[in-house]
Amino acid sequence: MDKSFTERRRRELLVAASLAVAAALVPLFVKNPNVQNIMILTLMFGALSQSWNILSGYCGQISLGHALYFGLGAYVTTLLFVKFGVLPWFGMIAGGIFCALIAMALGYPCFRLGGHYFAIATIVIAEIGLLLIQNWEWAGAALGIEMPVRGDSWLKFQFARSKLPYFYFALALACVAWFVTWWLEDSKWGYWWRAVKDNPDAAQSLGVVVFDSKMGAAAVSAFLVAVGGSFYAMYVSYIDPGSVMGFQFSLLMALPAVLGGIGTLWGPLLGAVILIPLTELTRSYIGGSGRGVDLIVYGTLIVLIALARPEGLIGLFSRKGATR
Amino acid sequence: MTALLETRGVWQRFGGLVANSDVSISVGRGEIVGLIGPNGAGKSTLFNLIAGVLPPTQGSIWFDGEDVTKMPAAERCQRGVGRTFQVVKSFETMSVIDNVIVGALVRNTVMREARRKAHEVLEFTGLAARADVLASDLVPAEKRRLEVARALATEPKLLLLDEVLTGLTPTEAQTGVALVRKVRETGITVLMVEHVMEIVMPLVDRAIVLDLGKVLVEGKPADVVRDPKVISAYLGDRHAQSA
Amino acid sequence: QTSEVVIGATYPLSGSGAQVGVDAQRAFETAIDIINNDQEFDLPLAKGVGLPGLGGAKIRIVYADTQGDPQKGRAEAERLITQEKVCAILGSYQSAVAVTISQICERYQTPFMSADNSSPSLHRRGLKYYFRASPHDEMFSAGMFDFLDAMKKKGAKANTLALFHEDTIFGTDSANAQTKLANERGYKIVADIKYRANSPSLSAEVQQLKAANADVLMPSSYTTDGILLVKTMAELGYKPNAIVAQAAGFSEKALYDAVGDKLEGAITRGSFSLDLAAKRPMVGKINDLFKAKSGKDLNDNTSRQFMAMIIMADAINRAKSTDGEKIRDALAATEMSGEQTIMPWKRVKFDEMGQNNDADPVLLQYIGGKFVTIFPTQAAVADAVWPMK
Amino acid sequence: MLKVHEVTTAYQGLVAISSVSIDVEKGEIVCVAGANGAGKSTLLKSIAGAERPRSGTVTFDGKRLDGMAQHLITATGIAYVPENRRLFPRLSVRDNLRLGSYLYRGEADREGPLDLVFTLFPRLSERLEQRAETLSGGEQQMLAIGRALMTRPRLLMLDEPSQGIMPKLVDEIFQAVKRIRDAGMTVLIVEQRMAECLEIADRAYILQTGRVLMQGASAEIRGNPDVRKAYLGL
Amino acid sequence: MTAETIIQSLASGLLMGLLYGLIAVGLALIFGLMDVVNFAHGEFLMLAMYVTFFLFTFFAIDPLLSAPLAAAALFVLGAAVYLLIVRFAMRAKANVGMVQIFATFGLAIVMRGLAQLLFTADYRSVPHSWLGGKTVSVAGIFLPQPQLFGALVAIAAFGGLYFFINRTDFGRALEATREDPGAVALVGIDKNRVFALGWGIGGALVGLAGAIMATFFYIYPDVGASFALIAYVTVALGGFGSVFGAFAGGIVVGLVEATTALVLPPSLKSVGIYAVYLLVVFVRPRGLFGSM
Ligand SMILES: Nc1ncnc2c1ncn2[C@@H]1O[C@H](COP(=O)(O)OP(=O)(O)OP(=O)(O)O)[C@@H](O)[C@H]1O
Ligand SMILES: Nc1ncnc2c1ncn2[C@@H]1O[C@H](COP(=O)(O)OP(=O)(O)OP(=O)(O)O)[C@@H](O)[C@H]1O
Ligand SMILES: [Mg+2]
Ligand SMILES: [Mg+2]
Repeated sequence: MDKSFTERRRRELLVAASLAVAAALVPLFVKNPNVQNIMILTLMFGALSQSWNILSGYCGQISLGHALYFGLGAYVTTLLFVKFGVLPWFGMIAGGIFCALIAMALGYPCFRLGGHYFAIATIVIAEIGLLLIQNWEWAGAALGIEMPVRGDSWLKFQFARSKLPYFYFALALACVAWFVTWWLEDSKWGYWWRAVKDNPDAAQSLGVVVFDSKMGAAAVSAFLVAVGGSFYAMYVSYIDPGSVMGFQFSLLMALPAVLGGIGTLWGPLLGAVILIPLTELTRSYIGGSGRGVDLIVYGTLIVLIALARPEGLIGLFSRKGATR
Repeated sequence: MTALLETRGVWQRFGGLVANSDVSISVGRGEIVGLIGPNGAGKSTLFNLIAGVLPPTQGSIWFDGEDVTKMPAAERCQRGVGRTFQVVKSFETMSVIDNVIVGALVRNTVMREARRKAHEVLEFTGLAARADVLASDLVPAEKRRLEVARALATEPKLLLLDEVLTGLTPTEAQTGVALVRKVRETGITVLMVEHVMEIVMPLVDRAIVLDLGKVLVEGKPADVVRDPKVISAYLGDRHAQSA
Repeated sequence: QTSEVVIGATYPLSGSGAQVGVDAQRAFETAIDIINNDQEFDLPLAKGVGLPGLGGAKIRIVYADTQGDPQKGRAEAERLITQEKVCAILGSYQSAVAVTISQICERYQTPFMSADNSSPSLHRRGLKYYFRASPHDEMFSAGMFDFLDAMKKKGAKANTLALFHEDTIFGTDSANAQTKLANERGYKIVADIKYRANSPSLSAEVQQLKAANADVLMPSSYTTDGILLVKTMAELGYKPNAIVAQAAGFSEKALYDAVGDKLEGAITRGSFSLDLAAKRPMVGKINDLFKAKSGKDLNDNTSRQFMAMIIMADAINRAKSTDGEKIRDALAATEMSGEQTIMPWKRVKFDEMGQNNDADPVLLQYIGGKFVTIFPTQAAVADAVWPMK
Repeated sequence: MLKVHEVTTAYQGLVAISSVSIDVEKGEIVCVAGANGAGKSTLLKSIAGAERPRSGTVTFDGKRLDGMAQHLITATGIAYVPENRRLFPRLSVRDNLRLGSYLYRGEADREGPLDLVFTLFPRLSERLEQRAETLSGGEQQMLAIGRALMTRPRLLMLDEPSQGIMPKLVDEIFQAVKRIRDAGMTVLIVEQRMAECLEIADRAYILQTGRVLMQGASAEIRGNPDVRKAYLGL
Repeated sequence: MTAETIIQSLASGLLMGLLYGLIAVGLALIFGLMDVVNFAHGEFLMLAMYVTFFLFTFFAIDPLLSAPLAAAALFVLGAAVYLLIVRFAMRAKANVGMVQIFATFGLAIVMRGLAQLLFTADYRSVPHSWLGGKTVSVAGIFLPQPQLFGALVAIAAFGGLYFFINRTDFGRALEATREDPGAVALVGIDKNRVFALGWGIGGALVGLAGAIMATFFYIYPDVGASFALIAYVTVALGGFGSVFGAFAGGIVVGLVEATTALVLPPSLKSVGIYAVYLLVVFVRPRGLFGSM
């Protein structure tokens, strides 16, 4: 039955696997820590954007407050470790589950809202989260919290100089996010989400439980983003409210998906691969002038990409990909 | 055996406007029933009430021996109410096959099954050749056919068709009529709204005429078209002559 | 022999802290000018060209933009160390960014000197490669309370305090230190107002200050909020008895350009005072050099940035190497007298945590359009006007 | 009055009509018919400027229309009622109609066309404050035609106006079309209900898979046995 | 807490609220009435403040007099941004809103960079304007003149916009274009002209706001960020599609902000605003007066 479809799915999986293997080999040849850092960030943002894409791209609920889950993931992991000695591996799972629950609790009232009302609600909820943590002494308030650094350890996922463990973790995270998307794309949920996005009334008449769909998407999305936040906390080993929960972060999470192709399987990764090196390189190589030239270059490129390919850069590869 | 669908004294008000007033109809299993009436008589509104888009202001709706008045739309679909929208609501960014798969998922939890079912329905409705086209690229007549295909994919007991055979040449309309007959042969009950008498009358077992939100007349198609009330409210003089 | 020694500087060069970062660039350039060229100052390395310890090698500085983000600061520090091969890093204005930069420096055994971060927690983390020549908030606050004690002794009215601080690390640390000192020394805090940095409006906050009507208003704010605070106070008819500010915005020219007329008599703590030029002419000359580049006088931040570069260069020179560990040891052995700086400090000598405890702050009062030093007595050139006009 | 010469229009490379030529003279009612997907709507879109022809020319009163922006074509006096109506769903009936007269908004006389609309479709005058999206299907069709008439067109182009209209009203609409013509307008109409349409039309074209299959006076077309079989279902 | 404190809070809150309204009114047009997202709204405000600042510094034109000039400059900017950027962003087949967000987000970054390049990162302000620093005091309640004047301008701007949208054909055309930009050509409307004009007017209104802000606020390349979020919340709280809503939204935001600071630490005062927004939309999903 429908051979071409099964074949395409298999091909996607194959391409992804080859890309993952190729990516895994890169750091064996590229040893420059700065480049490795850029690769780690690219993978991290690719994974985050892929997760954001599940709720906002597939299910059509545009969230501009995902920094909340990122920040909470980072905070849960760090606090559990610093205050209770819980290993980050468990903290990560705890953060993910916590955020999935929060996402559903927030979804309960918020999913009644449409369009911009929803988007702005997500922004202000994330801002409230930020302000509360910023004023919460026990959690470090504005001072943030530093992960005590005690030498290399897999158990604590801490490595002083080597970036390889972080790289492979980020790669794994990106692969998981991609695979989850791929898997869900051809599942009941995937179809439900896209139906809800395109036309909720019609979806309902076809037996789609719109509310449950949104809740499911929010939970998966928040879980993965929270894991990303945990990773960030371990990688940078210092977090403060502004740098993990700021509004800018929510935008940065959405940006790769939008530029690459929102609601597509490959868009977020493609967007991240182009955008993150661009961000880092413009800042590193022209930001030092202190005259704002890096901002001008970076901003102009965003505008140009958004306008040249409003459906996303994925459109350069296939028409089908752009519209799926 | 009880009727498949029954509305009991259903009212629907929009502010001051009464779109349905005290509508009680029943549709038996295996019937094809035509719901006709002037523009704005409240036919689509009644469909919305049956499908669960809105709760009626008053009255109750019974489906398959159960009071479904308060049941949400998605659940009614699971119970076996399939419907099309007069103003088509395709999933525009999805392909035709994906549109139908959404419907097929109601009864098929395994993806492969759902996909197979969707292909089957596309064959049945003659859309197979357009399976991989984006819904937004369909012309209106095809979109209406897609509405039917999606609803059929949910394997309904009752199919509500809201003007799906409009905009067809007489020849094409005959294909549509044949399709509806085939649908009934598979055991599905049909309640359809249609304004083209040449299509409706030969097709339906029974016709219900709504006017100003009320049931005006109900009966055999041949009788209904001769009813002077129907002629003056709905059919107009030309049909009076031909009837 | 190396002919060039590369030092990194990590600052916000875009975003809301950009102005400080850009001014810092001018301060470092001034310092490098003095080091790399033969100049007649009684500063280490001024005379002669370059670093004699390294065969006259000249210093080159590489700037990196942190955008005020800890993660970016960290990445930039690592890039500077591994790619630009800097042998030391100076930074970084925001304390949060200093946290991550100093971590990276620790990992790469590269000395990091906080030029202008004042959070006391920074040097207490057991880092080997962390140094700070200038005072931290507790020292600054202690200086402010010493001054208040002295005023009280003279019979001035200074019993009740109103704290007004932003919700960042800087504001929180400053307020914590002030609260502690006030309790220890018997002052009453009648208002402790924590506000959100860069708020669009401060009316509600000012109203509470006005209602509290403390003897001394103690703001810890950056320039933006400082301007808005003073304007809002004027609009709501609140004239405090005295202002004793935790520098930051209150040592910036921009603030006085905007609202100087409303600040006659305001007092701020500082680590720098142009009055020193009278005693130490070099200070005036260096200020002229800086002014030629930036169009501004040296202030609290730029003077500390300038000194950070001098101290770091001096250590590298003594280490006779660009090896991180050797520089660190040289820094740890630093012993520079106050006269060899442009600051009112007693001397530069780091404790085992890398903090210089002999960097005494001063208190300055804004009078007749400029700052005059009013405390401590040995540095003062005038008596404090109290209450302010 | 309207001359369509050898027009070819394609969607993403797929040719929908190729080398179609038709003429409409002032004061005529011209009917275009054909099976689903024959290209009838595409023809109207190409004239109205909603799609840009790949080749060929469209002239209206000697003025070239092809390549002109759609709103300017409307301003030359062509009103187009598309298949999907394109009302402004959340605006009231009144506002939808008023927008029809946007082109001559400075002028005092905006009532003339409105009277015509209300005479043709009295139902609309009862629904003035209702949002267009809540109108029944038939009411929406009336509003779409009404809005087009408000632009005071010289040529009115209707794409399947009888779709979703009750039988009694279908006749009324066709009668209205006749009256619209009698009020001095020219009408180009695409219809599936050829029988009714040919009754009022002066001439007709039949399209098949993007080409003109047949053209002629209404009576002539109606008499053609192939047409009777394929399109009139007789 | 004395009665005076409360009254002063309410008065300050009301004035500040009207000022938020003035900042939001341009956004209410672009975002609320045209349903086009402009993420560079804060940067428009920043630019207007710089225009006012430079006119004051170099030509000694008081902000009150230069307000029309700032409005004109921003009119041109608004129209240009539509014609050069947003128009193309709207061509996206799906997710138009997101594409607009990021095109204008990119624009915002460019504008900040340009401001830093051209005007430097220094903090500026207009020190001695006619109204700056002046205040009216009634029975111990202080009402700053810049805010008072801003409140008047806000009321006038809202009145003007209300009339413009609800009583003119252009207003109706604007609504129709938002509903279905593809369909307005059917009645002879050029959607690009309507939108460009709408953006221009939206820009001009921000220009007015910027001129007044310049009399009492500091100016630097990132200043817009402080106001952008409040402006979005104001428009959404009032409800999209309603001019009156944005007006009411501004007042509510101002009052809530001022009163929150009476009960919570001032650093949490925006939590009050956000909470009120959430409460309102949970009860009324279209904001206070929204139609869309
Ligand atoms: N949401 C609503 N708000 C207000 N009035 C409504 C709403 N929905 C429908 N109506 C009105 O209710 C009446 C019945 O509408 P309905 O769509 O049911 O008619 P219909 O019988 O399907 O007509 P048609 O054959 O033209 O489709 C109409 O007058 C319509 O304007
Ligand atoms: N937007 C579109 N994108 C792609 N193809 C299209 C589009 N619109 C129409 N087509 C194709 O162009 C051809 C002609 O379509 P058109 O709508 O002109 O036919 P029609 O004669 O009006 O049919 P109908 O009777 O269904 O209205 C069809 O094959 C159709 O598939
Ligand atoms: Mg209907
Ligand atoms: Mg057609």
